[in-house]
This record gives sequence, C-alpha cells and structure tokens, in this order.
Amino acid sequence: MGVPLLNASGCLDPLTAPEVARSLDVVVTKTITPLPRRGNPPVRIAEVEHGMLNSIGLQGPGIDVFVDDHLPRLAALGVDLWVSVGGFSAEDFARCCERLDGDERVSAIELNLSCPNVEEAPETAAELVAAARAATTKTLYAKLSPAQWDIAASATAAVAAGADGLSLVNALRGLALDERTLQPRLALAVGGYTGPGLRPVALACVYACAAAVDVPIVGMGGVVSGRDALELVAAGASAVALGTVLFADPLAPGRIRAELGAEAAARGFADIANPSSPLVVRTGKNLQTDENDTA
Amino acid sequence: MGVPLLNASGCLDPLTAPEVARSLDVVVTKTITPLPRRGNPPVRIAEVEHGMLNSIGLQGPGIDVFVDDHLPRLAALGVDLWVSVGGFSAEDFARCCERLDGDERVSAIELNLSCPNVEEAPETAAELVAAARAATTKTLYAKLSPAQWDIAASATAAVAAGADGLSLVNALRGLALDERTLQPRLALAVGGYTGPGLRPVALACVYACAAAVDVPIVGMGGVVSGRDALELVAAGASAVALGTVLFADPLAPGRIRAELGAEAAARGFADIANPSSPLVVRTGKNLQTDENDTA
Amino acid sequence: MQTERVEVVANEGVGPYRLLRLRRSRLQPGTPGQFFMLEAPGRVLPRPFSLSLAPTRELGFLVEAIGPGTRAIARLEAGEEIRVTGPLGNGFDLSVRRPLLVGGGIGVAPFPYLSERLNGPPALLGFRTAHHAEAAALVPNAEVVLDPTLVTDALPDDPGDVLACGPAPMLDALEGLVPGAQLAREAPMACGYGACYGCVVERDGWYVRLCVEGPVVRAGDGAV
Amino acid sequence: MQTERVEVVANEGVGPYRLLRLRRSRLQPGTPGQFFMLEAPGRVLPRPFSLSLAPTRELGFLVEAIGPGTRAIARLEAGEEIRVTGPLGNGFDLSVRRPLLVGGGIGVAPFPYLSERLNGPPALLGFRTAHHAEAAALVPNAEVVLDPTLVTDALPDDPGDVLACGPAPMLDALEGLVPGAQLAREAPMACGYGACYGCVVERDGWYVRLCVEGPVVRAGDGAV
Ligand SMILES: Cc1cc2nc3c(=O)[nH]c(=O)nc-3n(C[C@H](O)[C@H](O)[C@H](O)COP(=O)(O)OP(=O)(O)OC[C@H]3O[C@@H](n4cnc5c(N)ncnc54)[C@H](O)[C@@H]3O)c2cc1C
Ligand SMILES: Cc1cc2nc3c(=O)[nH]c(=O)nc-3n(C[C@H](O)[C@H](O)[C@H](O)COP(=O)(O)OP(=O)(O)OC[C@H]3O[C@@H](n4cnc5c(N)ncnc54)[C@H](O)[C@@H]3O)c2cc1C
Ligand SMILES: Cc1cc2nc3c(=O)[nH]c(=O)nc-3n(C[C@H](O)[C@H](O)[C@H](O)COP(=O)(O)O)c2cc1C
Ligand SMILES: Cc1cc2nc3c(=O)[nH]c(=O)nc-3n(C[C@H](O)[C@H](O)[C@H](O)COP(=O)(O)O)c2cc1C
Ligand code: FES
Ligand code: FES
Repeated sequence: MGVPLLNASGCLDPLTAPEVARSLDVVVTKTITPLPRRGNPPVRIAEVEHGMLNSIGLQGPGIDVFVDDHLPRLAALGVDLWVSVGGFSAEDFARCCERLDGDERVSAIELNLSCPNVEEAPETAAELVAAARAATTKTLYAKLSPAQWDIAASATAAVAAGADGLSLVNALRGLALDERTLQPRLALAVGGYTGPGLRPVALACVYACAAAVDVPIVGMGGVVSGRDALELVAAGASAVALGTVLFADPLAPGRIRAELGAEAAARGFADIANPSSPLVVRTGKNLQTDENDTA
Repeated sequence: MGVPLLNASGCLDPLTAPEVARSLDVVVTKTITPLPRRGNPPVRIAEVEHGMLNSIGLQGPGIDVFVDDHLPRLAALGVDLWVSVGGFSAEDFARCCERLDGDERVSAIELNLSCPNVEEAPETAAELVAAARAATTKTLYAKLSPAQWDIAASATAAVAAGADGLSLVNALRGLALDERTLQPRLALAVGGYTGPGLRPVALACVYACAAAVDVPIVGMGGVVSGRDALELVAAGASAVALGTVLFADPLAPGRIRAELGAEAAARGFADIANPSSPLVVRTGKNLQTDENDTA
Repeated sequence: MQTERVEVVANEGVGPYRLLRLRRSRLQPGTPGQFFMLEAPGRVLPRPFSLSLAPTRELGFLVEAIGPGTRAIARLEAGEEIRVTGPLGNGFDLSVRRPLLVGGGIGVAPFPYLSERLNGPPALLGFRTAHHAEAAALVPNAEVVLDPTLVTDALPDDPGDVLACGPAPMLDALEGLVPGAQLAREAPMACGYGACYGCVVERDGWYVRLCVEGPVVRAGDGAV
Repeated sequence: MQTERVEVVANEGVGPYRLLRLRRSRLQPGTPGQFFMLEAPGRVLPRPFSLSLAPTRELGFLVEAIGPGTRAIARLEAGEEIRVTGPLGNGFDLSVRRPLLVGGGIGVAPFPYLSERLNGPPALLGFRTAHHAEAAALVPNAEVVLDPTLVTDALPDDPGDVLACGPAPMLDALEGLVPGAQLAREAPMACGYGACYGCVVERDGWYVRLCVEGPVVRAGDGAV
C-alpha cells in the first residue's frame, strides 16, 4: 500500500483536467464559501525565485450552486472527493457543512481555516471547527496556517473541537515587486507564498503537530519530488497533497508516486504506509475518510 | 546618502571579524540574555535547498560578562553598536535594558521578541517592549517574528508600548531531514529557517508594518544582492540587515552597498534614502539611533 | 492536453526573437491560437506560448525574452529537454470567409501556423523597429507598419474577418473598431489548464479563466 | 582572513577523490591544518576544506564528494570561478621534534602540505580500500593500512608527536592513546570565521566554536 496522494485545495479543477484528477487517490475541491465570490482582481499570480504568490481570493460559485451544479459533475468523475469549505464566521462554516452533511458523494470535508488572501475570521480556529462539527457527522480535516507561533497548540485545540484530521499547511504571506518599477506585482500586493521555499516550514509544522495530536495528517507545502513527499511522511504525515507542482507538471501524481516508492525502497522501507517502520520519525496514522466513499 | 547596512543579530561576531564589522554602518550584537547560556547541543546548522536552519539557542555570556568583558572590546572597534537583548520574561528584558541604559557605547537596543529556538515567553511582545521601555531611555527596536497571522497588529502594539523602530524579520521555524536516514539533521530537530526562501515573507512583513506604523524599519530576510536590499527599501525599510549572506560572503556589505547604489541609479532613483521618491512603495523613515552615537 | 518531455531541435534567431524548434513527440499541434506551457529551466512555473509553426515532427515557438522565464527558455540549446503541456485553450475559429491577420510585436507568434492553415491570407503587422519586423518574414502576404504608425491606422475600411494577436492596447482598440474580431489575449498564467484561477479576465462583471475561455475571445463578448 | 573570487586551474582525480587546484590570487596559504571556505555553486552556504597543497601561485584542495555541497565543488571545471575565504582557524603547531602524521580516509587532505612544511616526516594512513589509498601517493614516507586494520592498530609504541586528521572515531581513539596529540577535528560549519556559532564542540562543559578554537585541538584539552 502506498501513501495516498491528494491535490492541494485550489490547485486543481477536476472538471477541466479529469485525467489529472483520476491520477490522484483523493481529489479536494477549491474552497467553497456560503455565497458566490468574485475573488480578487488580477494580477493574481507572480512567480518568485523559490515559489509563487497567489491572490485568488476564494473565487467560487457558493455552496448552493456548487452542490446543485458542480457536485453532480464531480461525482460523475468517479474519484474520491473531499470538499474544502471556508468562510468568515462560525456560521459560514456551519452552513457549508450542513449542506454537505449526509451527501454520500463527499467523503470528507476540509475546513480552510487559514486562507492568506482573506481577512482573518473573528473566531479562533477551534471555534470554527466546533461549529462545523455541530453541523455534520462527516470526517473533518482542519487546514491550518503555518503563520503562527505555536501550530501544535492550534492543532490540539482543533482536534479537541472535533477535527478528525489535519491538513498542513496553507500558504504563508509573501510580496513580490516588479523588477523595474518596484511596485507590487499582484493587484492586491500581498499573496499566498507556496512552492519549494515553503518546504522546510511545512515539514516543521507536520513534525510539531504529529507530536502533539494523534490524528492523520495530510502534509503539503513545496512538494516537487518523491523525496519531498517521503520526508513529509517521515515527519508524520499519512498522506501528501500536491499544490504548486501540479501547475508545472500535470503528470506529477504518477511521477511522485513512483519516485516515492523507489526512494522508500532504496532505504529498505518496503511498506511505506506501515506506521511501525523505524524510519518514520513520528508514528504515521492512516488516512481517515468516511465509510461511504464513492471511490 | 545611502541606505544604512547592518548585520542581522547572531550573524556576525565583530571580535572575530573586525574588518567585516567595519564594513557595516551599524553592528548588532548576538542576542544577550540576563544569565549565561550554553545554547543548544550540536548539530546546530543544516543547509536546505533555499536557505539554512540554525539551532544556536542564544548561546552567550550573559549581560554582566557582556558589559564588563565584551563591551569594552566592541567599543574599541569604533563601530556604531546596537545590542540585541532577549529573555523569557518582562523582567529579563528589563534587567538587560537597565544594565545598558546610559551606557554611551551602545547607540540602540534591539529587543529579540521572536527567537525561534527558545520556548515562547509567557508575555506578549507588547508587554516585553513596555518592560524594556520602563527600564531605559535608549532607542528601542522591536524585532518581530514572521510566524504570526497579523504582524501589523503586533507592530502597532509594540510601537504603542514604546518601541522606536522595528527590526523585521526573525527566522521562521523549519525542519530538515537527513537524505539517507530521514532523521532530523539538527540535534533539536526544528531550527530557524533563514536565507533566500524567507525573502518574499520578509518583504510582505515590512510592507504590512510600514503601512501600519510610522517608525523606521530595519528590513532583513534572505538578502543576497543589492536588488534584494532595494526591494526591502521599496517595501518600507529605511535600513537593511544582512544575515545568512555574511556566511557565504564576508565581503557582502561592500558588494551589496555598491549593487544597491547601481540598481537605484538604474531606475533613476539617485537619492535612495530620499523618502519622497515615487519609487518607494511606502514612505521611508530615517534610521533612528541615540544621539550619543559612538561612531 | 498532453504532457511530454521533448528535445530542443534548434534555437534560431529571428530579428530580436528566438525561434525554438522542439521535437513533437506525441503532442498534437492543435488549432492555431491554442498554446502550450513550456518549462522554463530553473524556474518554478512554466510559461505559455502560442504554437507558431508546426512542421512535420516539430513544434515551433517564437519567443521574446522579456523576463526570467522567457530568458531561460530563449537560452535553451539543441539537445536539451523540457517539459511541454498542450495544446491548451481555444484557438481561432477558422471558418472565416475573408480573413485578415492583424498583429503587433511578438503577437505575430501564432500567425505562421495560422496563415498556413488559412492558405496565406493577407496580414497586417506592426513592429517597433525594422529589426523586430524581421519576424514578418515568417508570415506570407504580410504588410508591415513601423512605429509610430499603428496597425489600427493602416486597417482597411472594411477589414473583413479580423484575427488578431498583440499587445493589450492594440486589442482594446480593435475591440472598438471591429466588432466580432477574434482577439488572442494574454494574462499571466501559472497552470494553463484551469487549475489555478490565476489568469482571469473580467467578463460581464465576473472573472473567467482566460486559459479555459480563451485565449482567443470575440470582440464585444464582454471579456476584457 | 581574506575573501577572493578565484579561478579553477584544474580538477584532477586522485583515487575516488578530486584534487581541485585554484589560482591563489591574493590568498595566503596559511599554516597546515588551517582551512578555507569554498563556495559550492548553487548552494546557500560555502563548505570548509583544509588546504592540501600549496604550489606556487596555487591552492590545492582534496575533496571527497559526500553530499550536495561537496558534489557541486567536485564538479567544478577549469576556468570556472568560486568565492574562497581563508586561511581560517588554527593550524598544526609545527614546533614538534618527532612528528608522525596519522590520518584516515579524506583526513589525508592536509598532509601533503603539512608533510612539505615538516620536511617529509613519517606518515601512517588508513583507508577503506586500495582505491581510496591512491591518495597516499600525495604524502611522502607514508605507510598505508587498509580496513579492517586501523591506524591505531599500527601505531608504534612510542609514536612521538602525533599530528592527526580523520574520522571522529579515529580521533577519539587517539585522544585516549596519545595525550598531547594534535587532532584536526570537523564540525558542520556555516561561516568558518566565528560568526554563526554553528560549529561548536563541547569543552569543559561549555560549547566553543571549532572554527575559532580549532580545527586543530590538543588531545586531552577537554574538547570533543
Ligand atoms: C496564451 C499566451 C500565449 C503567449 N504566446 C507567446 C508567444 O508565442 N511568444 C512569446 O514570446 N510570448 C508569449 N506569451 C507571453 C509570455 O508567456 C510571457 O512573456 C512570459 O510568460 C513572461 O514570463 P517572464 O518570466 O519572461 O517575464 P515576467 O517576469 O513574468 O514578466 C515580465 C513583464 O511582463 C509582464 N507580463 C508577463 N506575462 C505577461 C502576459 N502574459 N501578459 C502581459 N504582460 C505580461 C509582467 O507583468 C512583467 O512586467 C504568451 C502568453 C499567453 C498568455
Ligand atoms: C575544518 C574542516 C576541514 C575539512 N577539510 C576537508 C577536506 O579537505 N576535504 C574534504 O573532502 N572534506 C573536508 N571537510 C569536510 C567537508 O567540509 C564536508 O564533507 C562538507 O561540508 C559536506 O558538505 P555536503 O553538502 O557535501 O554534505 P552534507 O549534506 O553537509 O553532509 C553529508 C553527510 O556528512 C555529514 N557531515 C557533513 N559535514 C560534516 C562534518 N564536517 N563532520 C562530520 N560529518 C559531516 C552530514 O551530517 C551528512 O550525514 C572538512 C571539514 C572541516 C570542518
Ligand atoms: C493558486 C492557489 C490557490 C489556492 N487556493 C486554495 C484554496 O482555495 N483553499 C485552500 O485551502 N488552500 C488553497 N491554496 C493553498 C494550497 O492548498 C496549499 O496549501 C499550498 O499551495 C501549499 O502547497 P504547495 O507548496 O505544494 O503549493 C492555494 C494555493 C495556490 C497556489
Ligand atoms: C546562525 C544564526 C543565528 C541567529 N541568531 C540570532 C540572534 O541571536 N538574535 C536574533 O534576533 N536573531 C538571530 N538570527 C536571525 C537573524 O538576525 C535574521 O533575523 C535572520 O537570519 C533573517 O535574515 P537572513 O535571511 O538574511 O539570514 C540568527 C540567524 C542565524 C542564521
Ligand atoms: S492559468 Fe491556471 S487557471 Fe488559467
Ligand atoms: S562556522 Fe560559524 S562560528 Fe564556526
């Protein structure tokens, strides 16, 4: 059994790239909010030396259009589907989760508690998780920001509030200036910083949270190779999500799955998902999803 | 007049490299704590793809030995000297600041509120600043961590509590694993992540704080070239500190000063320190130090 | 859409531009106006390029080096390999009666292939300098104007079916002058296949992905 | 300490190692056992290397490629330039009456220069394989032992003034066997000139910087 590979939320539209979606073990939607959102004005992306910035701003159709229009088409792809939901209050999270509760096309819900491109929610992460928990019996993954002093404390609070797993990490905030004019390259100046430069931070967050809580962790942040994925597993992740790398290489899931297997085997680590292997720094936990998987 | 160049705290010992110290406009000491500290066990450093990790853990002689033994030798170098102080409580900061108050060999104090390699102080940054402020009339720079959701709010609180300037930013936390064994490369696993991968984050922090407060900012994080330094100035810094780059290039101060001048001139920005230039995203503020400068 | 690692066959100068010829491998050339994402060695993201030429077993791209990504691509040497994804997006609608190709600067890029597929229609091309205008040699039947004359100054009264590619101000002007013109627009793109929502342009008050809804759009269609 | 950008004169194979010859420029060779920080192209930090040979106008370094930094340095080609800082740290004390050089593996690196400065004293060198032992040709008067024999097995009863360089277990063993031996130790280093406090070793319950207090230390001096 290999390590499940997911896409990072917001880094794949399964409807425009079904073949990429099918090459993953789990597909995660872009974050859905209660109401439709236009998102941020362009320019929305800028490459930097060791990653990229994005300022998408949660553009999306809103939960109702999503469920009525997108979800049937997503379900038709026959992939294991997680829905990422977001918002600006506990009520927002509750509303989205309620709408998805009992929907058997959805095998888990990821709570985006950490979008770098929207204003901070007034509630704490734990309060948002608690509201979601009250609204659904579905498996809940809490997605946390690396931009905090003590992510393990947040993770502990999120799990206490009812999260079944963690998704680590979202983007940091970054700025890039135009080479010539020195003005910000993104229309809203600051955006989410992702890609290779984020990797050591993501690894530290997974490591800290894996020591603090006993739930499965989806690790992500700057993964480009099987070696990067293996390191997240060694630090405590039970699954790995691919974000920025999908833009450069739509074949990344297959390639990284193969590389990961080879890197693990080269270290005498045949059963990479086996949590009792001495090579794993933290005990890996199996990826948890609802039993009513569509896949 | 150019942009003042400093070393980042902990990235230069003026006593072992006086010629490097003299090539800077201001020299900042490694963070000094009230009592002597052994620091963390080795391995303390690990290179990563786009930066490095360190786990020094504030090794140092303590404020008393520093003042009695190191300070006379530092003063003899004839450089403009800032002392970085740190600790684990408001009392610690107060004790160090008191000891330096009125010492004319010291032109400013930097408060390290954000070391990634020690446990979190129970007090908030603003409380630590307030304690330092009560203990000295010296110019105080508050050094903040980029690992927080809203650094501008911390900056505002630090200034309200009496900080005269900001030093932005300290390291993020990162983890690196051994290529072969997948065990942490640092003895204490997680360390401070610095160097080029930190650059977009540092730029965003300077930009956010420059918009929020009206005090001078020392920008730092991943500066390798004059262009990097110029970008920090464009984002709102009035001075730039060099950290990791000094390890690879002890001649960096002179090189970066020359490159910075050339890059600025190439954009028709002759007087780089002139805050009214339209090329500067945020109004630059002049670097503030005490009048009893030794330099 | 297909992704392949393909070999650089040649990298030739055309005026100030580079004509990069890649082995086609299993990639399809697609419709003129469609584009490919080319790996930019040493950079995190690939860069979008219109297919410029489609000789047997090759894909040709005309590249203007304007930033780090295009500079890395313009430096590629024969024998090196890069990752290429495509064809992507919607190309030109070729069912036109009286085609006129209108282009400016590097906007000439898709025209050699487009001209071939339309059997050499007339083309009106604007360039900054005579050096840049050397690229016009790749397009049969081309009339060239140089700055300060603009292509919109030289446009016939009844231009017919305009298929255009060039800088945004040129396309914006054509938008007003020639309703129904087909305009190949640009936006910074991270993925090129609808994954990132980075390449949006405004249409009817909403943001749409240019890589999915374009890059060729109709003048007057509400997309800017 | 001086920093210069210097040119690679040659990169030659010596068994499994590379002998990198750099133009000396204004850099001083220093005392044997001192080291230089060499830029590792494409990496963030430089890497420490003992000076191995000091022919006129050149500085020679013997390099074992074991990780990303040493691999990048081992790949350097004649004509390329790298930044070099040195000489750094404290070398061997050369005022010895009966020198015996004791080394293991890449620990042979400082000995060619050291041997020259001491007029060819006897040397005892241990290697993993005969291939590795080819490096012994750089050191006059060398007796070679191969695994599983250890240099400590072959050490004479009265070894005289031992100057040693090699893997930590070998130096630790010598520490017990030969009080007063001079041991060239290693630690990961970021700067090499006392700036980072990264290279510490324990001495008398405190941490001291090996790049400042070493890399050559005295056996029995409390430094590990
Ligand atoms: C569908 C499509 C087809 C294209 N076809 C070609 C082609 O055939 N040949 C060719 O040379 N170029 C083409 N381009 C443009 C090319 O992709 C960009 O020049 C390239 O991405 C710039 O990358 P860079 O790293 O070199 O410069 P960057 O640093 O990304 O940009 C340099 C400067 O150009 C601006 N810029 C960058 N990309 C764009 C853009 N897409 N639109 C407007 N301004 C931009 C930036 O804001 C910046 O000021 C095409 C673009 C698109 C979207
Ligand atoms: C004063 C001094 C002089 C040296 N002289 C030479 C020389 O002349 N020739 C030569 O080939 N090498 C020499 N070295 C060792 C050389 O600097 C290291 O091999 C190099 O820094 C490793 O970098 P890397 O990126 O290739 O490997 P890394 O990825 O840094 O390391 C690969 C593996 O080796 C271990 N390692 C790395 N550096 C050291 C170290 N210094 N001590 C112990 N283990 C380490 C790491 O933990 C890791 O397991 C010297 C080191 C010092 C401190
Ligand atoms: C263009 C883009 C859009 C993103 N949108 C979302 C989103 O809608 N919801 C979310 O939780 N994370 C979003 N993210 C963050 C990613 O899911 C992921 O956490 C981050 O990119 C780190 O992984 P990477 O370095 O592999 O890209 C987005 C990232 C990018 C680059
Ligand atoms: C080895 C090392 C030691 C450091 N020690 C300190 C310290 O004692 N006090 C402090 O405020 N910052 C310390 N820092 C952080 C730097 O001052 C600086 O904030 C950080 O390195 C970012 O700059 P850079 O990317 O240019 O290195 C240290 C950084 C490094 C690499
Ligand atoms: S470029 Fe990614 S959605 Fe269009
Ligand atoms: S290597 Fe930096 S202090 Fe020794």
